[in-house]
Amino acid sequence: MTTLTGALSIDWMLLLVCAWIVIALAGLVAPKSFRYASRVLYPAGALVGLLLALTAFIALGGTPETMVLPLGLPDLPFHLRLDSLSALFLVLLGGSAAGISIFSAGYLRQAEGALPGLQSLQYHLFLASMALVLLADDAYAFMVAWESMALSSFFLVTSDHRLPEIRRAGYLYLLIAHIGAISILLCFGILQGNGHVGVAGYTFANMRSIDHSVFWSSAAFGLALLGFGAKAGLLPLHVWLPEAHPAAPSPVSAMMSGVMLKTAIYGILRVSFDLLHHPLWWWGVSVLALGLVTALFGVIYSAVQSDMKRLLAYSSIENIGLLFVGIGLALTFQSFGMTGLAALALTSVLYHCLNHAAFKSLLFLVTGSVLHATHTRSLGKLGGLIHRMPWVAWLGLVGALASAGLPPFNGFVSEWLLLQAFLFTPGLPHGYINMMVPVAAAAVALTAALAGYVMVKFFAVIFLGRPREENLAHAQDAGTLERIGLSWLAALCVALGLFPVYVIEKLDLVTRPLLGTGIYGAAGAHNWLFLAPIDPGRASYAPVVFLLSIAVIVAATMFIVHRFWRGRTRITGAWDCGFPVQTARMQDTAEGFGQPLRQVFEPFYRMQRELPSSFDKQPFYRVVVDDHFWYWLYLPAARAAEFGAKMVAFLQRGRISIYLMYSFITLVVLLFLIRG
Amino acid sequence: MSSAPALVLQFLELILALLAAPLLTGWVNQCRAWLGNRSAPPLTQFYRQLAKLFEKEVVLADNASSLFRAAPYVIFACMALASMIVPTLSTDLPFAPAADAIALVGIFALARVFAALAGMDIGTSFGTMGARREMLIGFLAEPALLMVFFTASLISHSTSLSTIVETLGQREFAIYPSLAFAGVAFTMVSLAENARIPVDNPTTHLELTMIHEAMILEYSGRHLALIEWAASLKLYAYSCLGLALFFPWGIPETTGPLSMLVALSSLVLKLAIGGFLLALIETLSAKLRIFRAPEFLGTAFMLAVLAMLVHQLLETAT
Amino acid sequence: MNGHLPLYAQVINLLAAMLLLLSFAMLAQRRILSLINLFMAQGMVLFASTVVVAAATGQHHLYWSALLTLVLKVMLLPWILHRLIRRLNVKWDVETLINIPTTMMIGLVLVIFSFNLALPISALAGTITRSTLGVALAAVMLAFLMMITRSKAVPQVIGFLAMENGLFFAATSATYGMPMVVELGIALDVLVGMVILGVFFFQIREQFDSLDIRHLEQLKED
Amino acid sequence: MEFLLVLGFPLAGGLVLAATGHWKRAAEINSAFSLLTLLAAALLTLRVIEHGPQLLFDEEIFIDPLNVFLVALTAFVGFTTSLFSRPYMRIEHDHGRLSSRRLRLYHSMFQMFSFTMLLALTTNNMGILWVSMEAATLTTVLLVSLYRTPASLEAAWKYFILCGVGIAQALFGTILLYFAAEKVLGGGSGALLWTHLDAVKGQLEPTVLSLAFVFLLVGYGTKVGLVPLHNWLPDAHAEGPTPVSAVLSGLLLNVALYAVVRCKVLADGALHSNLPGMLMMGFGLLSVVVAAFFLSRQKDVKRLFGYSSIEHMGIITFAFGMGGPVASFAGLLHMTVHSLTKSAIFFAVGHAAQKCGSQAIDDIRGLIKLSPTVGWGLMLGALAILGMPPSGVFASEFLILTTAMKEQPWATPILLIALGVAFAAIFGKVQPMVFGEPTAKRLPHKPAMLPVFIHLGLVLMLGLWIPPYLAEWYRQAAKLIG
Repeated sequence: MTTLTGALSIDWMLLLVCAWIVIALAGLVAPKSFRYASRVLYPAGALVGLLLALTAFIALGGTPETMVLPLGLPDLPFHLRLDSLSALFLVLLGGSAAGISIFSAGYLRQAEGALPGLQSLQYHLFLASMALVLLADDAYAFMVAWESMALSSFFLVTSDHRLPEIRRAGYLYLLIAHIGAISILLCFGILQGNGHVGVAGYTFANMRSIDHSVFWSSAAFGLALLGFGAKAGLLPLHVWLPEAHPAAPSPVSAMMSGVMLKTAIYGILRVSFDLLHHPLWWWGVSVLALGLVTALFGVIYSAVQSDMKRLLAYSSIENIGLLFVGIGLALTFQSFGMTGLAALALTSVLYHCLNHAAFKSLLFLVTGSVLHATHTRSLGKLGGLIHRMPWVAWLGLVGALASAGLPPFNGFVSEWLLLQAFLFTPGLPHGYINMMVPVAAAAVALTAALAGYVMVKFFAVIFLGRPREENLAHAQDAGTLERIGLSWLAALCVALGLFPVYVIEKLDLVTRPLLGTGIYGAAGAHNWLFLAPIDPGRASYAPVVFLLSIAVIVAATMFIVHRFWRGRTRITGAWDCGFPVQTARMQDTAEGFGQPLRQVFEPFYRMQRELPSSFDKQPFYRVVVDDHFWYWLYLPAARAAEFGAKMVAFLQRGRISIYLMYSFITLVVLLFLIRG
Repeated sequence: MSSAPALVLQFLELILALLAAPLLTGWVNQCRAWLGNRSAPPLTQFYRQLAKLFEKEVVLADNASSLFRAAPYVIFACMALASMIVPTLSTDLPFAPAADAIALVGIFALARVFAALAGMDIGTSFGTMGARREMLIGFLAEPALLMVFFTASLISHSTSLSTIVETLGQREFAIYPSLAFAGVAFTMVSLAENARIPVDNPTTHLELTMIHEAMILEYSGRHLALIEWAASLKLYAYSCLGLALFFPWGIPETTGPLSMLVALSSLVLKLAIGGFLLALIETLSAKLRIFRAPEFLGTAFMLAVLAMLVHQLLETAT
Repeated sequence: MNGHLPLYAQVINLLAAMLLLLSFAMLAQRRILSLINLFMAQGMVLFASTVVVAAATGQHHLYWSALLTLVLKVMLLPWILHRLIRRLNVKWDVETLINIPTTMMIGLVLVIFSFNLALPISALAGTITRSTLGVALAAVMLAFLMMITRSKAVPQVIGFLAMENGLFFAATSATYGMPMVVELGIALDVLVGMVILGVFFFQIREQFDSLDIRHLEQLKED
Repeated sequence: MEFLLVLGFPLAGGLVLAATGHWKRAAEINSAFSLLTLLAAALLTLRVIEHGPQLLFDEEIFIDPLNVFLVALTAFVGFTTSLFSRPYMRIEHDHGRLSSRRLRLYHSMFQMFSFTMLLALTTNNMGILWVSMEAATLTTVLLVSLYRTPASLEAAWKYFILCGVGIAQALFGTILLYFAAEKVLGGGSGALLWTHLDAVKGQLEPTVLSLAFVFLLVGYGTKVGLVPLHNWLPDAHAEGPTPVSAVLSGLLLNVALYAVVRCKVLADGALHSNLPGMLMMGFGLLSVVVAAFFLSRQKDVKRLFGYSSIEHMGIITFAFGMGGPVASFAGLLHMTVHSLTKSAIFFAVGHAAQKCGSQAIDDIRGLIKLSPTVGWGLMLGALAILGMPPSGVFASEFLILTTAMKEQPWATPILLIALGVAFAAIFGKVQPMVFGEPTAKRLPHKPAMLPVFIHLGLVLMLGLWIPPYLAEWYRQAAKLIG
């Protein structure tokens, strides 16, 4: 079972997690010292992250290794297990953590929010708990790690708790996370089966061994979907996400959006593919539908945001939606026994997890640097930063293109795989699903295209054009450590984009144990250069060739152009169309750029607009775009709770005779009951 | 990889595309002039234009970033690559596997994004307006195009263009209602994508209506030349694509000089007809208000999806 | 049923009936002084019944508890109560939240309910005094009802003590008395409770200058 | 003889402090007695660990796995509370809210209270159990009314009447129990010994026992604070001095629940139906839901946590009602961690209220600035009581919920909603108290936060590692409860 290297890797893993915990506690040594945190703790954390990623990478595809800790409940000590699935997500965690930690080492500033030592404590506990979530092999360990993750991230989100809206965001976040956690817990309650084994039934090993009835497995799946969906930001449980991400310090937002959301994906995969055996087709279809709605919702809303971090948060919702679409497809395929296609869909999901982790953390870190340079999150006050902060800008461009799903960057590959998976659905033996497929595919395509729109808005409004405010003139580019972090993530984006075959070879190690098959056989057999999931005749994509040919053509054109026409260039002011007064405020604002979408998708938004009349001395325009779900779901729920509270208040009107009457009636009623 | 002659052929196709594209644009303009009872410019007008532009000096706004300078080259490269991938003379292209239909859409998107970014780089209100409108059209046209490809690839069980064209071309003639839908959708998309009436007007510089032109307003000299050339390449690529998808006959997969001649002639013929039809459409229809454009493209999108549905309904049985 | 019962059993049944009657009387009683007297009378009945049971069954510790009853419930508590109302000079009549007839009706229903509740149990009682359990239960219930209906502190407390009486009656006549320890404990608790209540009355009075517990309705969920 | 000490020290303490309670060093004496009690309890625990269950004083005293840890817990929390009350009451005294006569009453009653609880826990005689419960009520009545404010008097009065009546029901239940027992065991004091009853519970008359159980449940349930018998609880918690609130919800509720459980064991044995379980589950669920909804309307912080005690008692009752090894285990664990956490919270709340000079939630703001230790103590305590891991509360709730999902699926949606509402309410009120900008000005005195962090530390430990013998007790007790 445990080969030498195998035995090593989980021990290493545990060691590294403990290292994170130690670093966390080390923060308490000098909680006020900011140099200590930024020069010692965070770099150390980054190093650990790197090692973690390496260890997990080695463990990828090895035989699953288990371990039991002397902690936990009496009959239920913490079980840890390192299999390919968790290894992959650990790679993701370690890789992003390395970049983000090193970035935060440079990012950390004096006198921002909580004490630096305390913040590092919470940050590293956050990392450690995420790692434990991925390693846990019994319900209790999983839940403990899961909730600790929520808790530590909550404290990070509210680290600048003086602002009420940040407190509100944290509150919303923790509340939804808690409700989700309870439903996950109930899901485990079902999965543990009839529990003749007592507490020992909570181990995943036991859960795997049990076959549930259709009803109970569906119930378990539903609860899991609810719980993990709440963490992932699946509709309609997404409202915390656009609140919490802007509230958190940027590295934390990067960590949450890049990695924490993926732990939810990990959870749903773990439950639906590992613990539950026989998915039903309608699970897949419902997940697919939910995912589509989420994706469209996310991208449509992110297009109209004017706060750069909210924009990214909504785009995270979109990506989560796409991930769930993939999961839904995989489930559907598997329920019809088409493991090959299920493998294709699942591969696209895993691939997209990696991609999103890379580019979304990159983008959030970019917003962090911009925030520090300009002290504003509002897109309306930015612009032209490419001249002031070229590093951030160009690295950000990589992230933006990747996030827009453009070749040859990584975002495109997973999108491509997903669409391929769609193209092969007609094989399904179920008419209605086949009818649904085109619509679904169309929605996915639309989402991808809109993502491009969003990313153009994001990048162009922040970095291009002319500065919309004077103070932007003395914005500083990111420091060295920050650059290292950003470059690391950008490099990941490019690498993931350029060598899909290699990545898929690794992903196969994950899909094979889960589904019994993988797509590498077809994908790689053709050629390491060409990615062909089914067979090269049907579909293929070669990013390297792609990039090379573009590069060659660009180079050739440049050469020719400069060779044959002496490239004279005159630098002058921009052409003002005969309109002399051109101020920076005349550029499109973020709102302006989103305006076409606001028109096209009007019914999707809840908008209040204040339009200036033509006689205004100081014309004023304001638009507020709200989330329908807030008014459809959350406020009613709150009102219902309020109503319930008002009702129960009648129990406590202060009159003692009434109280006595209560107990009297209770007594009489009970006596009646037992006589029956 | 494929054989040496195939590589040569690939190169030939590129050269052909580079040369033929301006001609196609010229031809369309000629037809439009004729149809509009104007005296037509010569067929080679576009070459002269390019030459002149290359000669001119570049007038660069003082706050232009390096992205602004790089964009034309990238766009041009994208279009060149696209026209390399689309099977025109032969389906046995060594570069074809590099990018299938989906990737092709990706290429167009990449070009569009760079154009839009460049448009917003200077920070004049025109550039940003153009970029915004371009993206607006793009985000509707792109999925529609994708859906068209999907229909085709559902028929041919493949997304690689060569395979699609082969299957479509080699099969005995049969009526595919789905393809009909897809064809209409494709036409609408390509009108929009190539900045043609009724969505955009390549010849206007009227502030309120222009889209593509507004976006590239700041470009001049060789940059402008590259962009114009890229635009014509795009038109060429789209036309070839449409022909390859919906009138695939005459594209051989063997590479012999004779079959080349056949292919070339048939291509020229088809392009001529296509160009004329395009001119016809442009002349007969009026430019839409900018906010009608989404509806136009939405229709295209719907048609494309409908095409897939029709395929599911009627043709999966066969 | 009384025909072929031994004398003392009949006596006990008689006393039980009296107890029930007294409870009803207390429920109906408006004047606070006579309420106390009724309570004293109840104590007497209790004492008597305990003695009879003790005599009948020769359980000697029952004599002790009878004595305890006499001292506590016939002498001490009434005395304390009398002093209290004199010291606090509460002369007013007892106001009830529900009017008396209704209360009586409810009380009647309660008695019936508790009787047939106790029926199966007393059927299998080892003791000769079968039906007393039902009576005791009824007494407890009636006392409870009285506590609910009274709006002043003192009557409420008397109701509380009456409930204690009912329990005590159940303990003695139905089960020939609890173990001595327990009874002592109970008695002690009652006494201490009384004392504390005495203290309380003064506190409440000096805070609200009235013993009307309707003043004690400030703590609530608004 | 450890046991004598366990009961003797608090009794002696009560008497001594009745004389000396107004001295300057009275608080220290109080703590000293509590410490001695704790040590005695520790010795007793060790003895039980070595020799197993104990029957003492011709079986009047019985110490088994079900109550030994409660004894230890009671002694421990009693001690920490005395530590906390030392500075707290001094400050109250300095603020002139308490005369030294009252302090004397407070100290002596504090000791008497722990005596009565320990007696109730250790006695084997259901009658004595009742007596000591009643005594506990009387002592706490005096403690609750300590301030002699109108509000405190009202609270104490309601407490007295409601619990007195409730306890009376319990007495009737006890009598019925005896009534049923004497036919099997014959009369005499043997018939009320729990061990004897437990031995013959199979032969006890079901009809009588069911009646008895109802009365006992209503009676002791009133002291547990089960809805709808709970009305005294929030008032008493809010108006009494904070140390009293801490022991009330930390210990007294436990003791009452312990009494209920003892009765349930007998009833279960006699009745061959699941009636007691069903009743307890019903009460538990009702309490959880109603308390959860109450929480969201609270304006007074101590009242808030009073209701949260009702909620948790409901959870525990539900767990015992479900029965089975896992659920009962969880219930016992939850009793332990709840009393630790809740008392810790009350300590923190007490300091907070003193710092801000008010118990109103709206007046308490930005504690974390005002006094970081208090702030963090309150925040962590609240999170722990809300079942955030890795606190022990989470461990027990985890077991209870998962078991419920298995045994009583119908109950889980209700629990889900109730827990969600409770979380929203409590956390929504605690967060602004701890975070944000303070309104009050710093007060000079430094809080005694040591007990808080000891408690929270223990709770954390119980979430991650339960000492083997404790676990063993839980298991045996769970087996006993069934």
